[in-house]
Amino acid sequence: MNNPVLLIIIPLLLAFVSVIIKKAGKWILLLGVLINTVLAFFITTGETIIGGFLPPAGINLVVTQFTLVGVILINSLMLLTIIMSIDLVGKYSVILLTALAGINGMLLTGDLFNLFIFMEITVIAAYILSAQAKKYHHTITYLIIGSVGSTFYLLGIILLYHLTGSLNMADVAAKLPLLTTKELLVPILLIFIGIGVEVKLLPVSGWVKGVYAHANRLIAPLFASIIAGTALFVFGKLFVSVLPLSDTLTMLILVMSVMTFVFGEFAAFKQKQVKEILLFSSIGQAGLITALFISGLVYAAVILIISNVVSKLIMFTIAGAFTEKYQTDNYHSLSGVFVHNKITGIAFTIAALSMTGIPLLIGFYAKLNILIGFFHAGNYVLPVIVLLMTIVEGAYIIKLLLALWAPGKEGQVSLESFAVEKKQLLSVKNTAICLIVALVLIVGGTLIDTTSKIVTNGQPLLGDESPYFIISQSKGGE
Amino acid sequence: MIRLASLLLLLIGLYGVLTTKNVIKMIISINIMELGVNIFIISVGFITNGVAPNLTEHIDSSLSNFVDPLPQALVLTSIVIGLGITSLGLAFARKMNKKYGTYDLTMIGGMKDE
Amino acid sequence: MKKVFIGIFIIAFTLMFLIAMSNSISLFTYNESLPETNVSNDYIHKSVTKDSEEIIFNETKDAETGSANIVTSIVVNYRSFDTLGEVTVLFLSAMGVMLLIGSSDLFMKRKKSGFILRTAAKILFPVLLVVGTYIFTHGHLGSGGGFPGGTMIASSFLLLYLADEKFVAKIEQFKTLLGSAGTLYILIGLTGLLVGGYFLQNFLPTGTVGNLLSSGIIPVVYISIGLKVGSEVTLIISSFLKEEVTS
Amino acid sequence: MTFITVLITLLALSVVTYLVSLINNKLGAYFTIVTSLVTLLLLFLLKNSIGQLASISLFTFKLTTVGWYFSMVMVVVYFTSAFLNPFWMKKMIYPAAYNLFYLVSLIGTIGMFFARDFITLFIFWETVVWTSTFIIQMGKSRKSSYVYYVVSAIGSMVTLFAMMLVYQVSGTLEISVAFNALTGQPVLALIVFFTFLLAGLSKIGIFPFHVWLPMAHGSAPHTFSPVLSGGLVKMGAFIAYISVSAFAAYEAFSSSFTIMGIPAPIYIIMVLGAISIVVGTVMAIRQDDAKKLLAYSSVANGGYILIGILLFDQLAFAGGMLHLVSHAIASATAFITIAIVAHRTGTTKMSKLGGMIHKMPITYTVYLIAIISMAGIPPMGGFVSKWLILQGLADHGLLFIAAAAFFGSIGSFMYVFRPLSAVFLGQLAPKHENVKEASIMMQIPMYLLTIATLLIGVFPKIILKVIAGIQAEAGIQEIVMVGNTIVVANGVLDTFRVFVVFGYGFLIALVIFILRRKSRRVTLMDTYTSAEFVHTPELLHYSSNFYAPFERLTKKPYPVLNLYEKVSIKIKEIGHMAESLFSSPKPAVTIFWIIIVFAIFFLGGVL
Repeated sequence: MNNPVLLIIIPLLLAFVSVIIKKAGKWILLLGVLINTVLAFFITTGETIIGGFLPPAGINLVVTQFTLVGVILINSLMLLTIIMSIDLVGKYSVILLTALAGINGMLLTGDLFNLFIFMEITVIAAYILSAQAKKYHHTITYLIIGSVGSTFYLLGIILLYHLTGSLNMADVAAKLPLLTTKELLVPILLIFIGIGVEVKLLPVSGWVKGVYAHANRLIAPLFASIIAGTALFVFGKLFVSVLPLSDTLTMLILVMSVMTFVFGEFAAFKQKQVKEILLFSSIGQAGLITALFISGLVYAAVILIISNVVSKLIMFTIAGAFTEKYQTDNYHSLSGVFVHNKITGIAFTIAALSMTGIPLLIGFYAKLNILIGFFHAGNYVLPVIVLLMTIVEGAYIIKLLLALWAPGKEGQVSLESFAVEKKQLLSVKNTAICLIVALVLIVGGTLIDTTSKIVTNGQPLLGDESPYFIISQSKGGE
Repeated sequence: MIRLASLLLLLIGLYGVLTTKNVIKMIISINIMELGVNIFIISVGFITNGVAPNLTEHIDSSLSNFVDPLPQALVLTSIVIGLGITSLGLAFARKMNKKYGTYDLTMIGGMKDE
Repeated sequence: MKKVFIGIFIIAFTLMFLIAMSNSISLFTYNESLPETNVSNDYIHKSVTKDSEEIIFNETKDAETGSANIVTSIVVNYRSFDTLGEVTVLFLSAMGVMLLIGSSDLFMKRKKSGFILRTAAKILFPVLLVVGTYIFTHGHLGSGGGFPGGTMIASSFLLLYLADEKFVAKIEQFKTLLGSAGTLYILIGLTGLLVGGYFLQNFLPTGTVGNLLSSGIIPVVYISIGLKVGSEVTLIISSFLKEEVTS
Repeated sequence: MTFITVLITLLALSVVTYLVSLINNKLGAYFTIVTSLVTLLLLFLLKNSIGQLASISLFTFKLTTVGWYFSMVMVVVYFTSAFLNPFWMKKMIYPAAYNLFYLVSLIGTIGMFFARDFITLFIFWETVVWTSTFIIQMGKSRKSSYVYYVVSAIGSMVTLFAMMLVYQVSGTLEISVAFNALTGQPVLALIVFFTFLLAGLSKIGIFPFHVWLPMAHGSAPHTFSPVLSGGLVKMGAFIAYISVSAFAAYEAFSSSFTIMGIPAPIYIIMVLGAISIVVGTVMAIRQDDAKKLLAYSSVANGGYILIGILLFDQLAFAGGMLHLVSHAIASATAFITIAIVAHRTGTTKMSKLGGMIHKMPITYTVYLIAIISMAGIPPMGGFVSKWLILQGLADHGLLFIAAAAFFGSIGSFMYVFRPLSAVFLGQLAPKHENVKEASIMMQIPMYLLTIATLLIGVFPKIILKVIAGIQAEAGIQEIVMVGNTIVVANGVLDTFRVFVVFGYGFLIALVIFILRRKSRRVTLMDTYTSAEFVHTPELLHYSSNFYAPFERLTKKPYPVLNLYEKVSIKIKEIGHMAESLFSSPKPAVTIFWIIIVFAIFFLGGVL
C-alpha cells in the first residue's frame, strides 16, 4: 500500500479538488501536505511501475535510499513551511499543491522525459509564486532563463534518446558507457545547463537575486530550501548515477561548480541585505554540493544538502519576517532586532552556525565528511578551498549575527536601548517550529552515528563507497 | 537537412533572447526556440520512406519502416508545455506593463528595486 | 558596432554548436529503420515484455493496449503519467494566468457583438462541439485525441463568449469543470491502482484493435483530457480578453 | 571520580547558573564564582587520576599532566575573574547568556586540554572560540568581536585541514598515535606542522595574527578581558605543545635543514615569536588605552611562551611553561585592576586618569606587583620564567631570538611603567575626587592572585615540580630543583635568597619614603606656566603624550590590520564583480554566459 506514486497523486488530486471547493483551499493544502509527509515516512526502497508497463517502455518511479532521504526531507520541510506561513497562502494553495506534486515527481521519477515534465510543473509553479512579490520583471527574467534551461534540457534528453533509444534512466545509464565522449558532450552539456538553472549554478543563476530578494516569508523558504533542495537531489541522481562524465567534462563541471562556490560566497560577503546574503550563500553552497556530486562524494553531499536546506528554511523564514515587520532587511537598519525576540534569534543563530559548519551542528558533520571524502579521493586542493570559504562564510555570518544581536555604535557598550523598535517577529507557533527545527540541527550533528544510520540505512548512497565519519573511528585503538 | 533547419531555429531564438529588450519579443523568441526543438524532436524519429505509426486495414505491426512514434508523443507534451509557458509569460508581461508602463526589461532593470 | 560584434559572435557559436551537435547526431542523413535497441519497437508491437506477436488491425484481441494509433497508445497508456503531468502544466498555467489577470475586479470592456457574429456563433457552436467531441473520442483509432479535441471545444466556447454577453458570467464555472475533469483523470488512475495494482493501469477490456470501444480507458481519459484542455484554454484566453479598469 | 562525571557536573552547573541568571542575574553571577570554584576543586581532585581514559558520544579524553596543568591555569584565571562578574551584570545586554558562555568557555578549555582525539580537540576549541566571540560582542565593539572570530577561524580552519590530513594518512584520530604515521614523509610533515600550529599561533597572538588581541582585549567586557589575556590566549600554547610533543617536530625534522641546531621549520616559528616580542613591546609602549597596552604586552609574552615551549628542552621549556602561569596570573591581575579602575571611573584611557593611588591604594599595590612580575623583575614569578627562557636560549646559542627577548624585557619596563604612573601616580583629576577603593568582593581576586605571583616568584618549586612531571611525560630532560634552588648548567638561581635581598631593599626604600616625606600635592587644575593660568590643563597632564619622543621614533603604525582589511576589500570587490557579471536582472546576460559556457565546453571537449 505504500505506493510512492501516491506522493505525487494525492497533492495533484487535492489541487484539482480545491479548484472546485474554492473556500477550503488553505485547509486542503494543509491536509495534502500532511498526508504527503506521513506517506513519505512509509515508503520503502524499490521500483514502482506506472500503468503496468515494464520500464524501458513504461514509466517507473525508483525509490533508492538517496531519493528516500530526499523525499522525506523535502516533504517534511514543505509541511513546516506551510504550517509556519499558512496565513500567507491565500490564493496560492492550488499552486503550492501542484508544486508539491511536481517536486515529488522530480525526486521519484526514473524516466528522463517524465523528469522534464515534473520539472516544468515545479518551475511553472515557481514562476507563479515568484510573481507574489509583484516584481514582474524579475519573474519574467526567471521565466525566460528557466524556459531556455528547460528547452536545453529537453534537447539534451532527445539527443540521449537518439543515441540510446530509450528514456528510462536505468536503461540509459546502462547504454551510455558504450558511447564515445564526443557523442555525449552536447547532450550532457545541455542537460547540465538545464538542471543548472534550477540548481543555481553560476552563469545561469542571474534570476536568483531578483526572485529571492523580494520573496516573502512563505515563498523565500520554499524557493531556497525546498525547490533548491529538490533540484540538488535531481542533479545528484542524474550526474552520479545516470550520466557518465569523461575526465575533461568532470574537470570543466567541477571548475564551474567551484567557481560558483567561491563567487557565491564572495558575493554574499559583500551584501548588506539579510536575504541577499542568504541567497548568495545558497548559490555558493549549491556550487559546493554539485562539486561534491561530481567528485562522487554522495554521502557528504546529502548531509550538506540536509544541513543547508534546513538552515535556509529557518533563516529565510526569519528574514521574510524582517521585511514583513520592519519593511527592510538591511542588517544595519535591523541592529539589535533579536534583543526583543531572543528565541527567534537563537533559532536563527543555530541555523547560521550550522551553515558555517560549527561543531556539534550538522553542518560541521557535513564539513568533516567533505574533508574526509576529498582527502580519500586524493584531492588536496578542494579541501583548502572549502576551508578558506568557511572562513569567508564565517566572517559574513558573524557580522550578520553581531549586527542582529548587539545594537549600538562602535565604541559604545551595546545596550538594549539602541535596538530597533520592539516588534514581535514571528508568532509563538512559528517561533516554536523554528526552534525545534534548529534543535534537529543540533541533534543531527551530535548523534552522528544515528544520523548516518538514518541517512544511509546501511547501504551506500548511489554506489558511493567513499568513507565517511562515524564515531567509532574517533575512538582510535581502544 | 530538417535537423539543421530546426537547430538554426533554436539558435535564432537564442539570438532573439540575447538581443531583444521587449518582453513580448523575448517570449516570441523562446517560442521560436521551442519550435526548433519540437521540429528537432520529430526529426529524430524520422525514418526514410517511413509510414505513420497508425495501424489500419493495410498496415500491421510487422512492418519495419514505421516512423518512431515516441518522439511524436513527446512533441505533443512539449507543445502543450510551450503553450503553458507562453501564456504565463504573456500574463506576466501584461502585469509588468500595467505596473511600469513599459515592455522594455532594460528600462526596469535600470530602476532601483525599492 | 555592437550588433555586428554580436552577429559575428553568434555565427561563430552557431558553427561550433552545429559541429559539436554533428558528433552526436547526423544532421543530414536519417535512419532507414528503427534501431533494434529502440524502445519504440515495444510500442509498435504492443509488447513491453518482448513476447511479440503481430498486431493485425481488426483481428488482434486483448493486446496490451487496444489503440490502433500507436502515438495515442503511448500518450494515454504507456506514458500516461507524462500526459497527466502535461495536463497539470496547462492547468497550472491557467491557474497562474487567472491569478494574475483574471481576478474578479476586472471586467471585459467591449462593444456589443454584431448580428453576424451572434448568428454564426449559434450555428457553429454545436458543430464545433460535436466535431471536438468526435476528435477526442476517436483518438485511439486515427489522428486526433484529447488535446486537439479540447482545443476545438475551447474555440467553440470562445466563439460563444465573444457572441453572447450573458455567457461571460458563466465562464467562471469552467473552473469547476476543470477541476472535475482533472479529478476524473486521477480517479481513473487510482481505480487502476486499486484494481490492478498499478497507477493508471488499464482496467477496462481492450477488445479488438480498430473498434470504437476497443481501447480500455483511452476514450475515458481522452474525454477528461479534452474537457480539461478545453476549459483551460477557454479560461486562459478569456482572462486575456479582460482588461483592467484602473492600474 | 571519572572525568565524564566532572564534565557533566560542570555542564549541569552552568545550565543551572543560566537558569538562575534568567531570574536574577546578579545571583547568577555569584553562581559563576561558585561553579568555577567547584571546577577548581574537582580538577584538583582529578590530579590523582591522571592517565585515566574516558569517552562519551564522539568525545574521547585522556587525563594528562600537561592537560591538568593547563586547565588549572585556566580555572584559576576564570575563578578569580568571576569575582568581578556581579558588578558588571547591569552593564551587559545579555547577562544570563554572559554567565552561561563564561562557564561554557571554561568547560570548553578543559575539554580541549584533555582531548585525546582531534575531533574532541577541535570541537572544544571551536566551542571556546564561539562562546568568547559572543562574549566579546557584549563589550563596546562589534568589530573587535568580528576580527577576533576571523583570526580564530583562519587558525582553526587551517588546523582542521591538518587534522583531517593526518587522519587520512594515519587512519586514526587519536592525537598521540596519528602523528606517528607522518614519519618518513618530510613534505607532508612540513605541511602538517605549519597548518596544525596555525590555530595556536592565531590564538596566542603571534605576529601576523596579533591584531585581534588589542581589539578584543581592549573592548571586551572588563570582566572578560582578564580571562582572554590570562586564559584563552594560553590555548595557543597548548597547540604549540602538541606540535612539539605529540607531533615530535624535532624528530620529524631531524634530517631537515637546521639553523643554529634547530630544525628550520621550528626556527621560523620561533623567529615569528621573536618578532611578536618586539612588535608587542613596541606597540604596547605606544598605547594610550590601558587595556590595549596590556593586550600588546600579552602579544610579547605570548612570544616568550611560544619560544620556550618550542625549544622543548630542559630549561627553556620549563621557562615557557612557568611563564605561562606567571603571565596568566600577572596579566589577569593587571586586567582586573584596570577593570576595577574602569568600574570606579568609567574609563580606561590613561590620559584621562591619574592619581588613583590616593583613592585606591590596594589596587595600586596589586597592580604594582603584577607589573613587576610582567616585566620580569625579581622577586616575582615573571623573573624566574624569563630567566629560565633566557638561559635556555643562551644554551642553544640562539642569539637573534635572545636579543629579541632582551629587548622585550627592557621594553616591558617602559610599558608597564606607563599605566603605573599615568593611572595611579601623578595628579588626580577633579572629577575623580569621589572615587572609592574597590569593594571587598573585588579585592578577593586581587589578594589571591598577588599571593600566587609572590609564591611563584619565591617558591617556583611548586609549579616546577608539575612541569618536571610534564617533561617526564613528554620524554625530555627534567628540570632540577634542589631546595629552593634551580640548578642549570650555567649556574644556579635561589629564588628565596633573591626575595630576601629584594625584600630588604624594599623595606629600606619604604623607611626612607615614610621618614622623608616632603611631597606637596598639586591638583591637576592647579597648573600655571609663567604665572599664567592654563586653559587646557588636561594637555599638560603628564600622562598625555607620555612617550612622545619614543612614539615619534616609531611613528609608522603596524600595517598588519590593513592587510586583513585589504584582503576583505578585495573579497568584496571580487564578490561585487561576480554579482554584477552573473546576477544581472537581464536575461540576455545569462544567455550570453550560457553561450560562453558552451563555447568553453566545446573547446574543452574537442581538444
